[in-house]
Amino acid sequence: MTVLERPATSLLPEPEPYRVLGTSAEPEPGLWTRLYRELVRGRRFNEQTTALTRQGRLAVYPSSTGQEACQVGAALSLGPRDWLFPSYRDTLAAVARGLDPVAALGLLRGDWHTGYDPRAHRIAPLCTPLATQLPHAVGLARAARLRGDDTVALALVGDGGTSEGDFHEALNFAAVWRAPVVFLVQNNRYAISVPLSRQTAAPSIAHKGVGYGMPGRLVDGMDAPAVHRVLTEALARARAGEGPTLVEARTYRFDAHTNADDAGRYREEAEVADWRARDPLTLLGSELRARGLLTGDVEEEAAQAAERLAAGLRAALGADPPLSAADLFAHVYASPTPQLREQAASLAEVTR
Amino acid sequence: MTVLERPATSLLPEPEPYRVLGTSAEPEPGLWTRLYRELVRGRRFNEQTTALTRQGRLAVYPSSTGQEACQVGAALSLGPRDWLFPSYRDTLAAVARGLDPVAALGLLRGDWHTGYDPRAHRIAPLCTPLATQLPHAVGLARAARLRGDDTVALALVGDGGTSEGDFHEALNFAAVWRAPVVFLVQNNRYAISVPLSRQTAAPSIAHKGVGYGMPGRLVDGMDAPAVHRVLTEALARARAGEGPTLVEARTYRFDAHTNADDAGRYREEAEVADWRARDPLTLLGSELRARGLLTGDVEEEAAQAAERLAAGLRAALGADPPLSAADLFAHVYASPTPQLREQAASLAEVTR
Amino acid sequence: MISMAGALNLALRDAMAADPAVHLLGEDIGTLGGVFRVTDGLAAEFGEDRCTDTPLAEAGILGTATGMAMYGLRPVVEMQFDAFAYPAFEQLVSHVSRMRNRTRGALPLPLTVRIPYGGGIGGVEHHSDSSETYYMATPGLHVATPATVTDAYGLLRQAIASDDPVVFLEPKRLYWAKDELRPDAPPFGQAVLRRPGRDATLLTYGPALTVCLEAAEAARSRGFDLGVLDLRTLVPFDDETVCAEVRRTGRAVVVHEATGFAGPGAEIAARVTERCFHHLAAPVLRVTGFDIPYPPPMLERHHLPDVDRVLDAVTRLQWEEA
Amino acid sequence: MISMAGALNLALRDAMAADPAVHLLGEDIGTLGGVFRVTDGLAAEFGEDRCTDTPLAEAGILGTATGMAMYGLRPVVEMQFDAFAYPAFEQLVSHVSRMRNRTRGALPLPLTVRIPYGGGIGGVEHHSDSSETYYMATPGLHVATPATVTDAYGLLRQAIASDDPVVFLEPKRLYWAKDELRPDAPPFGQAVLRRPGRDATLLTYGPALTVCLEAAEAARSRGFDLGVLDLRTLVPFDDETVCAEVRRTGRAVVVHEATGFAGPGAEIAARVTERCFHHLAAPVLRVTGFDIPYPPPMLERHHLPDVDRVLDAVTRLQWEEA
Ligand SMILES: Cc1ncc(C[n+]2csc(CCOP(=O)(O)OP(=O)(O)O)c2C)c(N)n1
Ligand SMILES: Cc1ncc(C[n+]2csc(CCOP(=O)(O)OP(=O)(O)O)c2C)c(N)n1
Ligand SMILES: [Mg+2]
Ligand SMILES: [Mg+2]
Repeated sequence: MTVLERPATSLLPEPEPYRVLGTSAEPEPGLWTRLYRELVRGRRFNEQTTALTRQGRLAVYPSSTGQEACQVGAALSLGPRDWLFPSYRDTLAAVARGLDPVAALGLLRGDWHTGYDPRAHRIAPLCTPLATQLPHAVGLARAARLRGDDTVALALVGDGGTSEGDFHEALNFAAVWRAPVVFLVQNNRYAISVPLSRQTAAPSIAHKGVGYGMPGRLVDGMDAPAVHRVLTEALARARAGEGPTLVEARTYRFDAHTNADDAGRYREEAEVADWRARDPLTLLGSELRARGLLTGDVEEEAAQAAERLAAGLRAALGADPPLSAADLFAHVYASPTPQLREQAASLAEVTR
Repeated sequence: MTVLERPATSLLPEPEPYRVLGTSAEPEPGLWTRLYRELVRGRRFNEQTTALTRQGRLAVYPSSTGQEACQVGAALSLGPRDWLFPSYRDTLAAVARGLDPVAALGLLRGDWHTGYDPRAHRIAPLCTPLATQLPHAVGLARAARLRGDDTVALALVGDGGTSEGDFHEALNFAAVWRAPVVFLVQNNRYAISVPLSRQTAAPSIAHKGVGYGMPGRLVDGMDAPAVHRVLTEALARARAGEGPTLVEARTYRFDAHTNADDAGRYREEAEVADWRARDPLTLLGSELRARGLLTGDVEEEAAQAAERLAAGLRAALGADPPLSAADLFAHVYASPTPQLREQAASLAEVTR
Repeated sequence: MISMAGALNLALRDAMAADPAVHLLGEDIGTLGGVFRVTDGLAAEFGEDRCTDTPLAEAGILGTATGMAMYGLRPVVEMQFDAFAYPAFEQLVSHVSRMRNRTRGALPLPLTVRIPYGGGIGGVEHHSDSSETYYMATPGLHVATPATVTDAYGLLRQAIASDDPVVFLEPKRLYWAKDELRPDAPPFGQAVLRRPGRDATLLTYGPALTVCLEAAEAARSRGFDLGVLDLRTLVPFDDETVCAEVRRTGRAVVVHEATGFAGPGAEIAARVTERCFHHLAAPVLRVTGFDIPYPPPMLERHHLPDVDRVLDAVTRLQWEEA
Repeated sequence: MISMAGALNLALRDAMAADPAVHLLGEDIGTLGGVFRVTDGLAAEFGEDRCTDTPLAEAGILGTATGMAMYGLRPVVEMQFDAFAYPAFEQLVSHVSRMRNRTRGALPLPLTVRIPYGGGIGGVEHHSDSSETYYMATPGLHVATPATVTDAYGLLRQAIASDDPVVFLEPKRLYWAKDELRPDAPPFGQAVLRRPGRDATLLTYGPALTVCLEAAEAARSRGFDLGVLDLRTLVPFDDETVCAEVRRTGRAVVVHEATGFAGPGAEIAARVTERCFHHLAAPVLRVTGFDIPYPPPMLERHHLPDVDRVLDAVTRLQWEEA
C-alpha cells in the first residue's frame, strides 16, 4: 500500500501544445487539403448562420468562428461507427461529420429541440446544460464495448464546462471502466465573460487527466492537422482498449459568446486581434500554399462547396419550418397518458 | 498562451507516504504523548460507542477504529479559531477537538440531527451526504479571509467521497480563490464494500491536487505524528495565504462500515489482519516505549481518561434523552409560518 | 411467502435472465448485494459487467446509465437512499425525462431508477425522505411505488420492460414485509381497491397503505365503512378508478408520508375535486407528513401519518350533514 | 419608470450598501453584469470580492455560499437560468433548506438564491423552465416571485434581509417591463389583490399576472367581473387573504406557467377547497402549462396560458347553477 499504484509521469501533458504546422512534420497532403476544404466550409457556415440569426431566422447562435480547426479536426478523426457528443457550440462539428446543416441547426432555430435522429447519425443531441453530455458519452462507450463493438465516443466540452461536477464524474467513470471515450476540451479561454484564470488554477486543463489516471494531452487548437493527429491517436488508443484520454486544445472564439452577447464588456480588441493572427484557416492555408499543395482547383472547389452550403442554409432557413402543436404531446411518453390525450384534445380545440 | 502557466511538478505528491514513526525524525515528546493519550481515548470512544449501539442506545455507529491517528491528528492540528468540517465517520475528530461526546453523538443517537452549536465549537454538523460539506468549508474559509480573520477550515472526506462532483467543485473553487482550507482524505480503501480500485484509477488520490493547481500530499494515516505534521504544515500554508492543500492519509477501518454492515462479504480477514498489524495506537505506543517516553504515569493517565470518557458515555447514553415533538416545528424557519403553527397545534392536540 | 426485498431481487434476476440488455448500476450492488440486499447474488450470477459497483457519484451513475440506454441497453440504477438521488437530479430532469421528447421519439430512454424511500426505519438524517413529489412534477417520468410483494415484482418487471424512464420508489419499511407473491400484478396506471368501503375512500400508495388498512379496520368499530385504494403508479394516474370510487362514496382522504404542502396529495385532492365536485359531501382531506424536514429517528413517529390521524380526518368529513 | 431588471439591480445595490455582509456570487455577474444585466455595475462599485464571478459550477456556487452564510455573511446567489439551478439541487434540499432546523436554530442560513425562470422569451431548450414546484415542496425554503417592479425591489430587499433561505424567482419575460417603483411593497406572506372582482377570483403570481389582468379586462365585455390576486410569495402562503377573497366570489381559477400535474396550482386548489368548500359554487380550476417538457421557441405560445385559456376556464365555472 505504500507505493504509488501507477506511474504518474506518463500521464502528464507535454509542456508545449502539440503542433504540426510550421514544424518539420511530414505533410499529409490528402488529409490537409480535406481539412482545408472543411475549414473553408466551416467558416462560411459560421458566418452565414450568424447572418441568418441577425435576420431573426434562428433563436440564437453560438458561433465557433476561430475554433473551426477543433470542430473539423474532431469530426474528421471519427470513424463511421463512432459517436460524437457535441455541446451547444459544436453544430459545425456535426455538420463537418456530414449531418444536414438544417437538421443540425434545429435546436438553435427553435422548431424542435433536436433536429435529427441521433442514432442514425451517431451524433448525440447538441447539449445545453454544460458537461452533462460527458457521462452519456462514457456510458455509451462502455455499452458499445460490452456489446463487442469497436465504437469510440468523442465528447466535446468547453473550458468553463470542466468546472462542473459532471466533468469530474464522467472522467472518473471513464478511467475506472477504461471506457473507449475521448474528451476534447476546447479551451477558448472564456466561459461567456469569465476568463480561464477565474475558472481554474491548474497548470493546464490537460493536467486534470492524472487525477483520474488518464493521459492528458495538449494541442494547438488552431492547427487543424495537429488536432486531427492528437485525436486520431487518442481514438486509436481507446479503440485498442487502452482507455480514455483527455485532450486540451488551445483555441479562441473570434466572435462574442452568442449573437446576444457583448464581448466588448469583458475582453480587449488587442487580444482578439492577437488570436485572429493565428486564424486556423490562414495557418493551414499558408502552410499548404508554402508547400505548393494549395492548387487553384482545391481553393476553387472549397470556395464553391462553401457557397453551396451557404446558399442551402439561406434557402432552407429563409422558409418557415412546418410546425405542429400536436407534437408537443406525442413524444413525452411512448404512448401518451390519458391526461396528455385530454390536454392534446383541449389544445386542438383551441387551435382548430 | 503556449507555455504552462504554472509549474506542475511541485504540486505532485511524494511517491511514498510521509512517515515520522520508525524514521530518524526528531521526536517531539510533548506532542507525541498528547497524541498517544488521545489515541487511547479515541479507541475507547469507538469501542464504547460500538457497544452502546449494539445495546440499542444509538441508531447507528460508523466506527473510526483504525483511523484514530487521522481523527486525532486532524483535531490536534487545529487552532482554536479554525473550523472542522467532519463527515459522518468523524465523531471522534470532534470529540478529540474537545466537543462533549454526547453532543457529538446526537446525530447517531437520533434525538436531533446535530447535537451541538456549530458556531460555538467551530465544528460544522457531521455531514451525511458525501462530499457535500467540502464546498461549505471552502465558502467559510473564504468568508473568514474576507473578514480579515486568520481562520482556516479543515474538511474531512473519505476515499469514496472523492468521486462525487462536490469534491471536484470544492477543490476547484478553493484553488481559484486561494481559500484557506485543507482537505484531508481518509483513504481507508473502501467505500462501504467498494474497493479503491473501483473508485479511481489515479496513481493516488493526492495526485488529484495538480488538476486544481494545489499541492497534493501523501501521508501514512496510521502514523499520528506524521498526520499531525503534514496537516500542521498545510494549515500554516493556508493561514499564510498560500492556498489550499489536498492531503491523502492512507489508513484502514478495522470494523465494518457501520454496526449494520457485514464486512465479511467484501474483504478478507487476512487483509484486516495485515492492517491491524499497523494499528496506529500500537505504532505510536511502541515508538514511545522504545524511546523511553511512555512512562507509567502517561499510560496510567491515558487509561484513566479513556475510562472516564467511557463511563460518561455509558451514563449519558444509558438514559433516554429529553424529547419534545414541538421542536419539529420550532426551527424550520426563524419564526413558524401560519401553516406550521396550525400543524404544531394539531400535533399537540393528539400528543396531549 | 417472500419479502418485498426478495420479490424485487427476483424481479431483477428474471429481467436479467430474460433480456441481456438489462444492466444494473449502483453503489455496493455487486459483492455486497446492496445495502438492502435487493441485488443479492446478481453479480455472482450475471457477472460484474451486468451488475456493476460504480464509483460513488450519483450523477455519474445516472448519466452513464443514460448513455448506455442511448446505445440500446436497459439500465436499472439503484440509488442507495432517497436523499442520495438528489445529486442526480439534473441528469434526471434535464436528460432522462426529456430524451425521447427532445428527439421526437428517435431516442427513447428505457431506464429504471430504483430509489428506496420514506421513513419509519429509524434512519438518521437524509435517510428517510419521501421525494416522490419532485418526480411527479417532472413530465416524461413514470413514477411507480409498490405496496405489496406482488406489485414489487410485477411493477418492477413492467418498469424494466417499459420503453420510458421509470422512477421506481421502494418503501424502505416494507422491504422485510412478507407475503404471497402472485403472478398477476395489474399494469401501470391502474389503481387497485385493496378494501371496498361504502362511506369514504382512503387514497394512498406505498408505505402508507398498511396504515390505511389498519385505519379502515379500526374505523369499522366506530361505524365507518372505509374503502382503501392503492394508486400503485402516481404517473400515469388512474383518474377513472379513483373518480369512480370517490363518486360512489362521496368522501375521500389522501394519506401519504411525504410532506403535505405541494405534495402528492395536493394533486390528488385537486384533480379528484375537479372531476367529482358535485359528488363530494366534504372536501378531500389530506393526512400527510408535516411540512418539515424529516425528523430524527426518535421523533419520526410524530411525523408519520398513523391510524389516529387518519381516523381524525375521517371524522372531519362532515358527517353531520350526510 | 424603471424596468424589473433595473429594480432588481437597485435592490442589490441598496442591500450591498446597507450591509457589508451581503455578497453576490454567480456566473458572469461581475464584469458582464449578468446575462440579464441584473448585477450591472455592482462589481465596479463594490469590488470583485463582493460581486464575484465564480467558476462554472452551480453546486459549488450554492455550496460555497452556504459556507459563507455559516460564517455570518448574507450571500446572494445568481443561477443563470432556471434549469441550470438543478445541479445545485442537492445543496439546496439537503443543506440550505435544513441548516437551521438541523442545528435547532443555532445555524440560521440567510441566503438568497435568485433564479430567472419561466418562458415566453424564445429561449432554446433548458432556458424556460418553471421550477417553482420543486422549491415549494421543500420545507425550510421561502419562495418568492415578483410580478411588479415594486415587488421586484421590495421582495428582494426582504429576501436578503431574511434570516432564512429564500428562493427568489424572477420572471424572465418581465425583466424589461417598466413601471413606477413604489417604496411600499407589502411583506412576505401577503397576497395582494391587483384587481377587485365580484364573480370569480384568478389566483396567480409572477409571469402569469399580466395574462390574468388582461383576461379580467377581456372578461368584462362578456359580463364577468373577475378579481385578480397576486400571491407574491408561494411560501409562506397567504391563506387568509386568498380564502377571504374566494369565499366572497365563490369561484376561483389558478393560473400559472408551470406544468399542471403536481404543480403549484395543485396545492393552491387543494388548500382553497379544504378551507372554502361550502363557499364554492364550482371546483377550483387550473390553467397551467401542459404536462410536457417546455417546448421549443416556435411552439411555446401553445404551452403558455393565455387570455383565451383563462376565459375558457372561467366559462366552465358552472354559472348556470348560480
Ligand atoms: C449547467 C449550466 N450552467 C450554466 C449554463 C449557461 N452557460 C451557457 S454557455 C456558458 C459558458 C460556457 O463556457 P465554456 O464551457 O468555456 O464553453 P464556450 O462557451 O466557451 O464554448 C454558460 C455559463 C449552462 N448552459 N449550463
Ligand atoms: C451522496 C451520498 N451517496 C451515498 C451515500 C451512502 N453512503 C454512506 S457512506 C458510503 C461510503 C463512503 O465511503 P468513503 O467516502 O470512502 O468513506 P468511509 O465510509 O470509508 O469513511 C456511502 C455510499 C451517502 N451518504 N451520500
Ligand atoms: Mg470557453
Ligand atoms: Mg473509505
